[in-house]
Amino acid sequence: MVRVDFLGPIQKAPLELEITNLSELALILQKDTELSQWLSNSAVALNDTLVNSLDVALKDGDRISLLPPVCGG
Amino acid sequence: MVRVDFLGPIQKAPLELEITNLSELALILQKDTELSQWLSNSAVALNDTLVNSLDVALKDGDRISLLPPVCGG
Amino acid sequence: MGIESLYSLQFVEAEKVLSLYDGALNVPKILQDWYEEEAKSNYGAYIPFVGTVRDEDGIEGLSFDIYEPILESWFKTWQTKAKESGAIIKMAHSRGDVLLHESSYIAAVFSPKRRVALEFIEKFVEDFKASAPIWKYDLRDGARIYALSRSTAIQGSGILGVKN
Amino acid sequence: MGIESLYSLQFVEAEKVLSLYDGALNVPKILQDWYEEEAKSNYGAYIPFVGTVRDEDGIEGLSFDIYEPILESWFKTWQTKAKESGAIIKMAHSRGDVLLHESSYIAAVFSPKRRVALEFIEKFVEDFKASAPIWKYDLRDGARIYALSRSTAIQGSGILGVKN
Repeated sequence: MVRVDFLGPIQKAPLELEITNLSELALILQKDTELSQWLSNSAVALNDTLVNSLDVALKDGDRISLLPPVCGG
Repeated sequence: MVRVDFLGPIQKAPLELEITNLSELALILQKDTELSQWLSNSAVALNDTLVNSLDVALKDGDRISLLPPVCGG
Repeated sequence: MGIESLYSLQFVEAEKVLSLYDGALNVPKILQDWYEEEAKSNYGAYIPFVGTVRDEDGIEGLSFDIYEPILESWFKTWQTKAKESGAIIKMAHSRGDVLLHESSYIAAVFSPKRRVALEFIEKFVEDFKASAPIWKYDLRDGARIYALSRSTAIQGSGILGVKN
Repeated sequence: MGIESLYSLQFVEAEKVLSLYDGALNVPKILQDWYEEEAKSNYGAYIPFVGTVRDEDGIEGLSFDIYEPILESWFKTWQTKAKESGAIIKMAHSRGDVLLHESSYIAAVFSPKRRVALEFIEKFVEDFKASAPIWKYDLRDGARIYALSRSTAIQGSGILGVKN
């Protein structure tokens, strides 16, 4: 099971998904209309490390986070 | 009479001179061996405003200052 | 000292220099604490950057969410970069609501020489704005409104939105 | 208000933001006073630069001479430049002796936005080093030794040394 967290202003409860890579996650999330404004501008972290490509394998217990545009300070 | 002050590390008492321009002052100071290390690296102010050229007339009561290399902070 | 003690020492050090507070920062106290912590460290330059909530566009204040695990790893990368230049960085940020004319952010660089400090504070603050996982909301009529138009997508964003 | 009162008001304002002290600066107090003075001015960024005496080359401390009339006019020129960008600058400097790990210099920029403040503090501090009429001496065995090799000739220097 892979857990997906939506951070900051994305008002969405975490998901628990049976997936093995990020491309599968992209397909699932693209079907969710709630997320349409967020997928194109959010960064993705795997176990709290940012990733730059969908070419990433996932294993049981992994945690994915979606980070929408930031503005600290 | 024009007063000439030597600022900061230049260990020299002020002069009172009867001069009418900065070129005259240059000739006088260049004869002073105490000043040989300072003339080429000091800035010159007339009545507390920096001047960039010797082409400046002086009148009675004017004040000249020599400012050697600076290092604040 | 064994490897474990060394590791925990570094961890404590990293904790101390990144401080998160609920609500507004006590700016004079933080600036003083940091100054005194480094009073004998032989740094010649100390440059804090203080960010304060401006009264503009009719807001009542700002509010912040922080994702701490990634903020800490981002900060440690900068701390490593600073150490390579003989400098250190300290940072404080608010969680939750910060009202008008209160301060929500302080970053500071200490370094032996001024050039390194001047260059670091600028690069650090700019990367902080572009990369630190903190989300800002305007407070209006008691509600939190995400400040999307003033926010920046983190580098590499959008990979999940690309259709195959 | 007549012209005279307006003039004296501006004069008082210029005085307040350039402060000279005998001996070391009380850094926490100055940083706090400046922060509180501008607490309601709606500046979003406050960047102080603090210069501290380093223990190096066996010195016991530093000592400073200041020529105040030209320092004030130099500072007013910068204040005018800052105001054109909606910013203000404050500065404090020591006269006389400042010992190891004590601080002799603080410059600070306040501005509505961070970019202006980051750019101003850097330009101001660099021009301060190159132009402000302040002379630095190393303290060694109780004597003051002019720090010529670390000093910079003010732009336009040398006109009196040119032989005809």
